[in-house]
Amino acid sequence: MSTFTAEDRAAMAESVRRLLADKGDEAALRRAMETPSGYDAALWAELVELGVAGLIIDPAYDGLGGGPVELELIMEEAGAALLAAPLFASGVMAAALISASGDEGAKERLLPGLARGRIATVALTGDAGTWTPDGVTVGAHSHGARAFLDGTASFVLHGAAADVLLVVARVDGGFGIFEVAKGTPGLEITTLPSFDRTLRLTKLDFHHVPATRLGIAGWDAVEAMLKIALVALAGEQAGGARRVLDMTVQYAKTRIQFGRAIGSFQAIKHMAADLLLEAENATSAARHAAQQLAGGGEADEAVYLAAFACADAYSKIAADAIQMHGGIAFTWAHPAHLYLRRARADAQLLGAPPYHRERYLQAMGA
Amino acid sequence: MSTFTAEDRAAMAESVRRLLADKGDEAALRRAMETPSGYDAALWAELVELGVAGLIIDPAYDGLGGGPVELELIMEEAGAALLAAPLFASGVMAAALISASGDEGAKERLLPGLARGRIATVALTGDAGTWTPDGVTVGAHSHGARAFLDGTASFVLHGAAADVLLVVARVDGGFGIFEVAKGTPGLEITTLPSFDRTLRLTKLDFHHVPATRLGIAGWDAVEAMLKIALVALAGEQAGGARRVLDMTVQYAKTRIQFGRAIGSFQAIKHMAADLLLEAENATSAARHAAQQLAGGGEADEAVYLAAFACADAYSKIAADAIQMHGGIAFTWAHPAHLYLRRARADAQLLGAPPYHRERYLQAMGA
Amino acid sequence: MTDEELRTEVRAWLAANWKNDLPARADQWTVGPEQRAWLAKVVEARWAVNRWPSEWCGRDLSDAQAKIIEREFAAVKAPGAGQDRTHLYAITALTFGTDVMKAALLKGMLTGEINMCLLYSEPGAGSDLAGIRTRATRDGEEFVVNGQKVWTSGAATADYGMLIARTDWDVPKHNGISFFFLSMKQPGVEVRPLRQVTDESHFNEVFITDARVSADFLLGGLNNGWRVLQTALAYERSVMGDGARGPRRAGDGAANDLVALAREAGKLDDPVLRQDLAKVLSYRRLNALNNARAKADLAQGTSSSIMSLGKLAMSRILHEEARLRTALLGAGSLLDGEAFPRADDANFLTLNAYFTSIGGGTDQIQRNIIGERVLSLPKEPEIDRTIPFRDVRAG
Amino acid sequence: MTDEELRTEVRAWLAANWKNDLPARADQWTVGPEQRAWLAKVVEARWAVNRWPSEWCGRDLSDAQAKIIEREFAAVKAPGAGQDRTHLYAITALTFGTDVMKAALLKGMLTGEINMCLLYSEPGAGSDLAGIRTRATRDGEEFVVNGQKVWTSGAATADYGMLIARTDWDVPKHNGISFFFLSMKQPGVEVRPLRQVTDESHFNEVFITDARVSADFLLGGLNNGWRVLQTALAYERSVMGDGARGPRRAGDGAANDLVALAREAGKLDDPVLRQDLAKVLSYRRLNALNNARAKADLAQGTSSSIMSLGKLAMSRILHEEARLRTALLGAGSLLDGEAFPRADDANFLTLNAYFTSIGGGTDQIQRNIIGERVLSLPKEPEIDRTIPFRDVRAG
Repeated sequence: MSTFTAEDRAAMAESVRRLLADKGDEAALRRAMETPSGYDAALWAELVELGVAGLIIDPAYDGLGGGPVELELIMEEAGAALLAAPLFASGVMAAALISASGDEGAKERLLPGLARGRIATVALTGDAGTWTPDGVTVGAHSHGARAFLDGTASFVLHGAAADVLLVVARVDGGFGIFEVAKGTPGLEITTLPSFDRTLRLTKLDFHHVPATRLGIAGWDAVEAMLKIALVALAGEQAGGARRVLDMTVQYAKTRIQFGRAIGSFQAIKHMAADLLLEAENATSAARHAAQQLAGGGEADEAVYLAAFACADAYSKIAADAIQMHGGIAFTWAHPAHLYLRRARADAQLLGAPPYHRERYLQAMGA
Repeated sequence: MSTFTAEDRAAMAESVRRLLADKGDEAALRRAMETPSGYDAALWAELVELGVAGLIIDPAYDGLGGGPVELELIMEEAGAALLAAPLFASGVMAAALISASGDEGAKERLLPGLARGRIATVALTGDAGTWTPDGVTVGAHSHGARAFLDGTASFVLHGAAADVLLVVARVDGGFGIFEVAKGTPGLEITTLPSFDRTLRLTKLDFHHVPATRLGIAGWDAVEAMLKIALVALAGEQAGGARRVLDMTVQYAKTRIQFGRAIGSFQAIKHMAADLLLEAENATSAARHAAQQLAGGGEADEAVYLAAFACADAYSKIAADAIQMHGGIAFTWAHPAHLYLRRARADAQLLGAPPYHRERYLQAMGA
Repeated sequence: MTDEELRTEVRAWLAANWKNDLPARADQWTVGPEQRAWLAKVVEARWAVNRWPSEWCGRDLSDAQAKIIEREFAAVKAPGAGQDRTHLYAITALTFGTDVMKAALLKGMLTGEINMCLLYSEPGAGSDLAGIRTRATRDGEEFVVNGQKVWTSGAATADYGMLIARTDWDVPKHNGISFFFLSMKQPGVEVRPLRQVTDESHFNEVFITDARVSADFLLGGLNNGWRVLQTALAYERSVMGDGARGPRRAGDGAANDLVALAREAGKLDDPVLRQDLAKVLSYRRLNALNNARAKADLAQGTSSSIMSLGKLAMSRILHEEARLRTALLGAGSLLDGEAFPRADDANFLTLNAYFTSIGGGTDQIQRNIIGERVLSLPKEPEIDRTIPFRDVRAG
Repeated sequence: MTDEELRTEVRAWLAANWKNDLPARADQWTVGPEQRAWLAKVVEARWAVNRWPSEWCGRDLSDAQAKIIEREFAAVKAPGAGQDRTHLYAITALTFGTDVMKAALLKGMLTGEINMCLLYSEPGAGSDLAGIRTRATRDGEEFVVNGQKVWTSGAATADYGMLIARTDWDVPKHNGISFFFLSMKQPGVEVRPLRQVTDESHFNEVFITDARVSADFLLGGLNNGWRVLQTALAYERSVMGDGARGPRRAGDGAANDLVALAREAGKLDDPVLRQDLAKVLSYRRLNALNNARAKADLAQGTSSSIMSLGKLAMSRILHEEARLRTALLGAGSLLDGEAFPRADDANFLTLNAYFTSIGGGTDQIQRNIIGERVLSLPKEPEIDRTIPFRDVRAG
């Protein structure tokens, strides 16, 4: 259980907000996204300094011991600033998967490093990009006392930058989680061109790659990781949606056409009102999912609701934001399209809205 | 083939429009819908006089020999005026089904009467209301030289008023069309309460009802009837959509709030613009389907497109029309809800939009 | 008096007087004789309006002490306390009424002897409420009222109506309106039920012809009615929860009900309808989450901006739910009435959803309010705001 | 000359001169030397602008006779005829230009020697084109121009630009604008490519600093530019078809392409996506049917009201098609670039759809136009229409 107080949470969010405003602004983001790694190592170091990389890692392993509620709040800030960094890949997905693995040795071996900013990532789905058991196209088999991986994983975030790869693979009719170090022979890493240029997606080809299995963890651990990752993603979406809406409303107050601020026209004003409802929905859904997951009870319904509600809200708000800006947002130099690209990416990572809607119904027994 | 010229068509549409404006206005409609039969016999007689009841009946059987193009045009007028009459049941569905049956004796026996205003209707679907082979829940079996019907047909238009019932029934693993006269023993007719109070829906229960099969016609004839009926319905929807939009635009020009016509506000103006596009779409789709069907070639794609495009357009326009009127349209006395009720009914009769979308894709090989 | 003494006193009084045997109310507009008798007791014992001055049935208590009393009443399910927070009409009367009027009406309102209604909207003044054309003309110590009001609930049983009427036509529209308590029980007031699109009649038209109202029953002073109205509307918003009705039968369990409907209709495994089902269920859930978050965020009281968002959300919920119900029923939605309750629910909701999307400010007006009050977007130029009302276009 | 004689003459000329061997044009903004040589021949032989007076390269022919010539050119695929219907710039010059200007430029425009561009929009004047702030100040027989234009296609290769600039700041905004042909090949004109959201650069910004234009190159008279512009825009609408681009690769066969994409993606049997597929295909089909019906209804020429509807329809088509392509690809839409052409198509369309929904009048402006011009709904009060432009708010 998280020991954060409301004040702790607010203070941490405020620190991250200030840091990102200071060193993670649009100009910094555009510089970072043009580099091979896709992120600013100095900014990442400062985030690590604030504890963000180990936010959900147990204090026993040098983390802050935060839970879904703290994570969601920080991800709102990251989403608002379109943070390009391995936070989601390493600090969320990898940290959550290792923590859920139940392998004490692996936790001791890996988590303190992650908390200090070492980068790990999770390879889960194949080319189908479904983040479901069906989608896994890496297989593990034993050869004497060792395990070896063969197959393909795709849509792996920051695969090229990661020191440690956590690979979900089929084994003995089920699934296992395997640790593979960077540079292991037989592992081929290809960076994929991404529409959201602030993301770094890679494809991993495994040719008889030696790997270490994490305990006996199987799909349950993956599912646990996916839930906290979905909450984090929902937070990022809620934060991004809010920020791009704020930008748009601000523009509508200052842009004059026909002698009036365009926000005085109902066409713009009414779009803004509808989008505010979407933004509030997203924030409510993300925070509620975090609370439910933190509560330790049955959180599926809340998590899947957040997954599709936040994706839909962010996609709609980012798309309408360009329309409301008009021509200025049709230029590369304007930030609105960066939000649209991120919204569109976030709506596919870990599964698309129709899939989450299906699971939402199933979670409520329908 | 229809021998109507463009002038003939325009003149006929004009006659029907005038008659309906004169004797089928809102007050007349409201009177008619409160009567048991649901229609004004005197108005029906005048429509028959104009030839509308026999519009698509071959001149050899005292009809006007019109085709889908003429029918669609007249149905636009009927839809605009929310005509409550057995035109669709008798003049379209029954006339088309008898014509498609290939049974010369039946045509000679029945069609001249229909052209003169005698009322027939078609019983096709059971309680599921699908208007598909699956939905038929009446079965025919032979007893000596005679056929007998058992089972249920529902959503039958004007079943209580009809002199002749044309019943689609399962027979020998296929389907047949059977003629049953009003009052035949074993036939039980129940009038169903209808949300669109200008409709008369009935349920027919058959208990060993003697019936006459029309030739050897099977589902092909039903399908041919359904296509022309869908075109007629599309015309009704396009006409209704156009009229309720016109009413709404007119109101928006004259209703003053905040010292301005409400149509000067973008909220209303932009809704009207969007709805105009929907209305134009509906008109184009309905007329195109009529032309394709009249052309005698492969019309499925055009017919199914019209079926869902007109249903969706009419439903949206009628629904938004109430919103645009505001409080006045929340009263029983205002006609807007009559259009919404009709739009909602038309969107279910002969199948709902999702079904037609499916068939549209299938028609284009997808 | 300490909190403990107060609690003891009210508990003792309730123990001695409250039998918890009131019959259910016949409808929401009238109060039956048993209720009136009880309320009279509550008012007599000064439990009804504890924050008010003793001069007007109150006890001059602090909010904290008043809440102690309300909690004790609530604990035993006794009605009648806390009317200083909930009785819209009495609050308005207390705040803006003359002493003559308060003496005549206040107690009766609290005891339910006097029933009230609202005479605000007019056929020509819906979205633009300040455009009212009902006129009140001074005639000695009285005003003579002529005009037509609409969308009035409870007019048939009301004794008085809170009326806005125009008293000056030569000033801009907001500046020439006055606020009255008009007696409904006089010859010049004719109430006609208004048949709604749903074929119900919950509202009335009220035709006012040379009706009279004493100048003592003018609230807040001459031509100050717009300000009185704004205050009364704010009370109303803070008092009334979301009154949106779902289907006639579905009650509160809308989620379960929709799933049950889908199952009954054999559509629970239709992938297309499942997507729609998830969307509609999510709209309702998200609105509940928004409301919960807003309540948690706000230390005290309610914010009209949140209410505005909730109302817009509710419009979408109801219209989309109506569409889903229709789609689930398919051709079954063609039917209607008691014999086809599922169809009747879908049909009723299809029409009654407009009660929310039009009534109490259309969705379009709500979007203006959200845009301007919540997002601080600039207002549109208002061409009729500064000119004499006499010169404003009507239609 | 009879129709037959004319037909014989043009056929003979084409037979003698047209080799049908022109290379393809490098891009849409420039005309290569082979094309120019051919166009020069056409102009010389007076086939380019047959309806125009003989004084200006024409033959004073009726529309019917001009069409005979155009049909003959079309029959052998020879370009260059009918420029009196299609050459926006030349038509504008002929209609509004001074004789000096026409003598200097007309022939060169027709032969492709002189390339043109449009200098209309400004960063501060998008939806509100009459709000331009580029100024042209009289200086003897010339005007001195300062300002910034944007969204200019072909500016880098253009010799002249059709420019609107403000020449009077003390009258209402529509009354102080003048229309010029500005030479782009002068020191005060700087063209910078504008990087679009799609990472292409089809447009430019044009910075104008003390550029000069002769008073002879003023069209339609001083301060009459708004009227000239309206005429030029109407020509433009009637000349240009719908220029909306679909995905980079899909070309015209959009329906087949969407179905093929669904099949490739293994989603052609997904019932939810099939519904969306049918909707998107229907939007495109319905728009085509509307256009066909409009053409059949109209005896002659085109109507801008139909164009307005078509543009609004096209916005929906493109945005919805982009969404469908994204949904069909699922996570595959995260990828991009030449190696992932299906993703690249979906991504490009997602962004480029705004070219239609924003460019040439946003959807919001189009809805105003449809509401006002087609449905005759009243205009909004325009607060800046009658005041001196100097006093109009900008931002």
